[in-house]
Amino acid sequence: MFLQTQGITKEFGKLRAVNQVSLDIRKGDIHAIIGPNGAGKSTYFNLITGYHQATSGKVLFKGEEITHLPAYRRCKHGITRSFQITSIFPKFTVYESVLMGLLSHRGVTLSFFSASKKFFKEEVYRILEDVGLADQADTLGDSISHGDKKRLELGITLGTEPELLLLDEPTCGMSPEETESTMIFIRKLVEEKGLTILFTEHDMSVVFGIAKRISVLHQGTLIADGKPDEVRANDEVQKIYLGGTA
Amino acid sequence: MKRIAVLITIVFVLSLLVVPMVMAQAKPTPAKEPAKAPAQAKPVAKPAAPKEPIKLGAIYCFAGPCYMYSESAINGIRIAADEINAKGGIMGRKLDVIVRDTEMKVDVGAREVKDLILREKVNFLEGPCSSGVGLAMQVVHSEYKVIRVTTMANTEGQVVDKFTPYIVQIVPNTYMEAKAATRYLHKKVPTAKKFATINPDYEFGRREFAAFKEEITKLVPDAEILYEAWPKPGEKDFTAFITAIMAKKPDAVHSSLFGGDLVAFTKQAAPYEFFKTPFIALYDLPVLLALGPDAPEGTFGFGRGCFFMDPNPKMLEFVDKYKKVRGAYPDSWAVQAYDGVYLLKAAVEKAKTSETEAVIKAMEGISIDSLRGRFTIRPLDHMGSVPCYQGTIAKDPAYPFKIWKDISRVPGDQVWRSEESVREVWKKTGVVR
Amino acid sequence: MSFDILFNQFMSGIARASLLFLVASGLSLTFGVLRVLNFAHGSLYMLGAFVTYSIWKGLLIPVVGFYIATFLAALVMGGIGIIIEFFLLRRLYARGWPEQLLVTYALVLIITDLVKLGWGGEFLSIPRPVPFKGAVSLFGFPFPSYNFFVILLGLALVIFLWWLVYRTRIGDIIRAAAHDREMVAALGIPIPWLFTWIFVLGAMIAGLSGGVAGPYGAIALGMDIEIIVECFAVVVIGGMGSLPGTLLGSFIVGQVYAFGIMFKPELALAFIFMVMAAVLIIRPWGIFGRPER
Amino acid sequence: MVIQKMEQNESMVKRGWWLILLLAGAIIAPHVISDFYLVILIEALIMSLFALSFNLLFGYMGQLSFGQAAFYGLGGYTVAMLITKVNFNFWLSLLAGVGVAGFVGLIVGFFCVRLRGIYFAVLTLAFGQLLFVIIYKWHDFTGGDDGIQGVFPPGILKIPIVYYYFVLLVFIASAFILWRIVNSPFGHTLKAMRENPERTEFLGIHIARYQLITFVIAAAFAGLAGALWVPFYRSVAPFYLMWIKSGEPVMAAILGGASTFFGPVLGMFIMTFIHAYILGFTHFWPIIMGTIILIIIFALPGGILEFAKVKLKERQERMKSAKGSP
Repeated sequence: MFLQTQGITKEFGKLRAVNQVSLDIRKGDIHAIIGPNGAGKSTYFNLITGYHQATSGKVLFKGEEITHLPAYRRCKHGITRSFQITSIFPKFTVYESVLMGLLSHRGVTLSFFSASKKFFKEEVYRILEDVGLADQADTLGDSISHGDKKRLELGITLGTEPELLLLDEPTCGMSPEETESTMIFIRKLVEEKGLTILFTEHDMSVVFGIAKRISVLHQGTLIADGKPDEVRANDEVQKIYLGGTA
Repeated sequence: MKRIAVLITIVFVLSLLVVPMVMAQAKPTPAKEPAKAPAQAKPVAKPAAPKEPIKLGAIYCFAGPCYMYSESAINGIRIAADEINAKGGIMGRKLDVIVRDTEMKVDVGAREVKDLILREKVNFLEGPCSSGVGLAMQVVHSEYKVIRVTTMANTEGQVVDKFTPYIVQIVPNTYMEAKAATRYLHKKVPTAKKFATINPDYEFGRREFAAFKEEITKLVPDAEILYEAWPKPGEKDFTAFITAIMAKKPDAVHSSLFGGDLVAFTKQAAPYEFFKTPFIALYDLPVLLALGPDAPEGTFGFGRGCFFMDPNPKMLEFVDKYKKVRGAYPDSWAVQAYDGVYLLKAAVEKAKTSETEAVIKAMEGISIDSLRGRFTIRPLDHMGSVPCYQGTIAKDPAYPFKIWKDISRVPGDQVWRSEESVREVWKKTGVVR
Repeated sequence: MSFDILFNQFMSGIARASLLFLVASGLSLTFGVLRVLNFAHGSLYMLGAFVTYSIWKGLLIPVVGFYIATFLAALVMGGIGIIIEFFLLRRLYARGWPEQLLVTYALVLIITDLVKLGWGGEFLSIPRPVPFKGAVSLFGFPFPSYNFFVILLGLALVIFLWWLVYRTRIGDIIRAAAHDREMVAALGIPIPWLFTWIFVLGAMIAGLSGGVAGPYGAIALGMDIEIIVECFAVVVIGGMGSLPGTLLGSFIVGQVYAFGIMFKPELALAFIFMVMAAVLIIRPWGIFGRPER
Repeated sequence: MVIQKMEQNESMVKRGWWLILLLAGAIIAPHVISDFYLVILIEALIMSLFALSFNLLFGYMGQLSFGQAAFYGLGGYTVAMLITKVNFNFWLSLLAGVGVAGFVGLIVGFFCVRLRGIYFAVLTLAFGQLLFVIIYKWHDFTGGDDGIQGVFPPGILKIPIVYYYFVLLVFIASAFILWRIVNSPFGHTLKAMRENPERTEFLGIHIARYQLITFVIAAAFAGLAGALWVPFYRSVAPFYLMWIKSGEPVMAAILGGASTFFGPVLGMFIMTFIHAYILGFTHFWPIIMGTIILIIIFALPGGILEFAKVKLKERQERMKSAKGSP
């Protein structure tokens, strides 16, 4: 089993944000986690990436327990994420930002003397081409468009050559064309690189567009999990989501 | 980015080369006096012999508690220099005074001494105020073979432990001063057995304490020191120390607190009726002036010779001159700095040259009539047999501030360290003489 | 160690704590609300002491002269606070706090010299005002009545600041601004003017405590360097921007110093910084402070 | 791709050029300037090394430390005590100074790196003052308030010009090492942590560990600066560790431009020369220095070099748009 959460729970004081969620995510899947606001999607995400420590329950990655590992150690295992509010390096150039991911993943960040410019030039340019930012390699992070910033963050995470990529609302704030190209790009990542994608999204057309499996959270509990059409037909989901029968 | 970096570098390199060159050649205008000193009478333009002037580097500490003392010392030096120049200078050579500030910091002091020696080419030095800076400075000016007369920093370390031939001390050192003060305290309170002490925690305070301890055990064999308080210099809140001392109920208290620290201590101790216990500290003119009515009568003070401690005719004449120039009474710092200039004059005239080694030989054994009476420079360690003064604080109708009564003047040679014990210390500290 | 000796040392700790609280409360305002590491606060305290001395010497009104002088000095320092905040700090709120810190550092250099130029170097002293000249006997030990005056003044300031911060609309805004500056600005409250008033209030408190320090000890150059680091200790231990925190902080520092002097005099100062470091390590935002948002 | 490469080696030549000019200037300087200003030049070089080590934390790691003088002083004290008390070999005591400063930096850093921003600054201030008070009060071991005198370098190093070349050599070597570190993958990680600690952590970097390593490096180089200073002035005193001394590299970095590598060096040179120059005239140098700082902060935001960089970029944009180049 690729990634498994067993009865994972997270309490903030009395509020139980995530309640006993057990879920299996298969390798190579594009798995969407949806649910109305406050359903615990982000908290669930944070439990897997190590941003929060779980109150109880287990997280297993490739059979290994990573429940209490700090975020940077989980990244070494191949789990990385993008943030809802795009989180990039403002004063770094696009090139330097993607390079950072690679440096960390290839474990050279403790080399003190060789010039960082010499490292992984081809890999960085390949990633930049993948995310379509090759022409802006030398522009500063904070002076590119919002859509480009999203794709830059994607590029940065790809720098760590992850196996599991968690995307927090990847297309939020994107124009329809940008959303379309991001969806194609995600599909390409899975097919070419064998990545597994776990993402949350509000835009249902994106969810049903690319997701192979969908899980629905409501007030912290898992209420549905399966193929897109199974979930669409599930009346529980309809009740909480589409407000009774469509 | 590149072109601007180049521009910056060129400017930077140029400043590296040109600015100092310009500095080196252009004679900096003579150091401006501190803002308060009034304009001096223009010295009479006597056709001085073509010899160049003798330059005296007056290097004091214009920071923290030392600021005021340094100002007085500069005034003393200026009055002496103007008098000497009015009478044709030293052997016809005009006496130039260059003032520098150490900011009471060891490295700035050492650098300013280098500046005076290398750039201004001074023949002699006078100062500084703080003992720590004095010791550090001594290493530097001895290396450059320039004589320094110390009139304020009085740690015994200068003339004993770390003696170099390039030092002359005409302020009673910590050993002499504390010994004389202890004798006065003992004379006033012969029955006292249990003592407490409060000294500023640095070179000066530690040396005064050590000398007090040595002398009191000689005078009172079963004397006992119940509590040693070590406030940091510049301490402003002594309450905790006062209550800690009084808790021990000592018969008498010895202290080498001075200046702003002593003022704060006195005001905080008064309400605790601390001054019912016999107490001796450096109650000199500036402290008595600041305390005014708060100065505790009947308490003992020791000092180095301000006007009321030694009202001889030469001193009273100096008081009028000082009042005319400064509009105030001269304190011991002005008196000793003034004596320092005349000592240098006497030594240069005896040596017939301002060359260092000759002046050192002339200095050894020389005696002069100073504002504080006659004293001689001991050849062994260049220590002057300068008097130490003690007295009891009392009101005096003639002055708006309190001064001393039943003043005792202890000549230096009665209390300074004997030559044998100086040699003993030298064995330990490795001084070869 | 009999009880009354310990009690007396405790009271001397209280005396020191009350003066420290006076100075530190001003710093807690500027440091806590404006998040400005204000090194110049000590210099405003020193300047306040010298200004009080000059006004007191100028007026020479017998009994009440000292109190009027201190009050006027506080106003003068408020004026200086306006000048500093308006012309210097206000331009820097957009920029990082390191630049603000450097401006206050430059002010320390400037004010030290202004005092040297203005008052020369003598250490001055104001005699203790009439009703508080002597001492009051407490459990058989004399306790300087002036220390009571300082303690009373400290309490009065606590009540005033407590009323201002917790019982007035301005207080609510101050507390909100301490917590989340952008939010308050978003609500349309003219943040710049609020900050000016807070800085001015801090400067006035510094002036007042400077004036009060006159009779307590000596007024001399170097007062600023010596008190500012202890004030930082008080504010950090208590919790930045929290009034009860500053009160507790000054109590702790006062007592640590007093009993340090009694038992291990040479380490008394070190104890203060050890406590400061410990609090910062265990609970960075101080005992009563709140973690940054 | 190609254009990018070409631009790079052009800049190598350009940077190389002004470095050589700077080096030439530094080599001939002692024979041109007066003895006194040679002393100031040595001072400026040593303090620039101190400012560079400080800027590793402030400019590159993004954390302001207000206690670096403690390590600077410790380096100095180690050399002073080894030379005067046990007559230890001069070169080894320099290394010992660096070692002691680095080791104490490890202990202090362990606690400081878990804090950020103002808390980091205040904790370093607290530790700095703690070390100052310990050295100040430990009278029998460190000589207390008046410090230690008579710390002489061996043989010809006593001659200022020889000591100058020795300091110049050490400065160039250290600057080169720091430059390499800052441009190495480790330096890249450092800058990433400054830009966005959260993002960097999620790329697999243990923030506290990297900050601790940087803290130790900065402390070690500060110790080296102290170890170079003390033998030159033949003495050391406790106030070398005080917060006022810690403020000097902060001033230099912010004046010169903390976001550039050589900014703090330029800042420190300007401050040292102005301070020495003013002192020749009046002892009211603090008010002049304070005013200069205010002028630079308001007139040249971001420091001299940063301001120059920004101005240059604007001029380049204007030229590009004016020429209407593609």
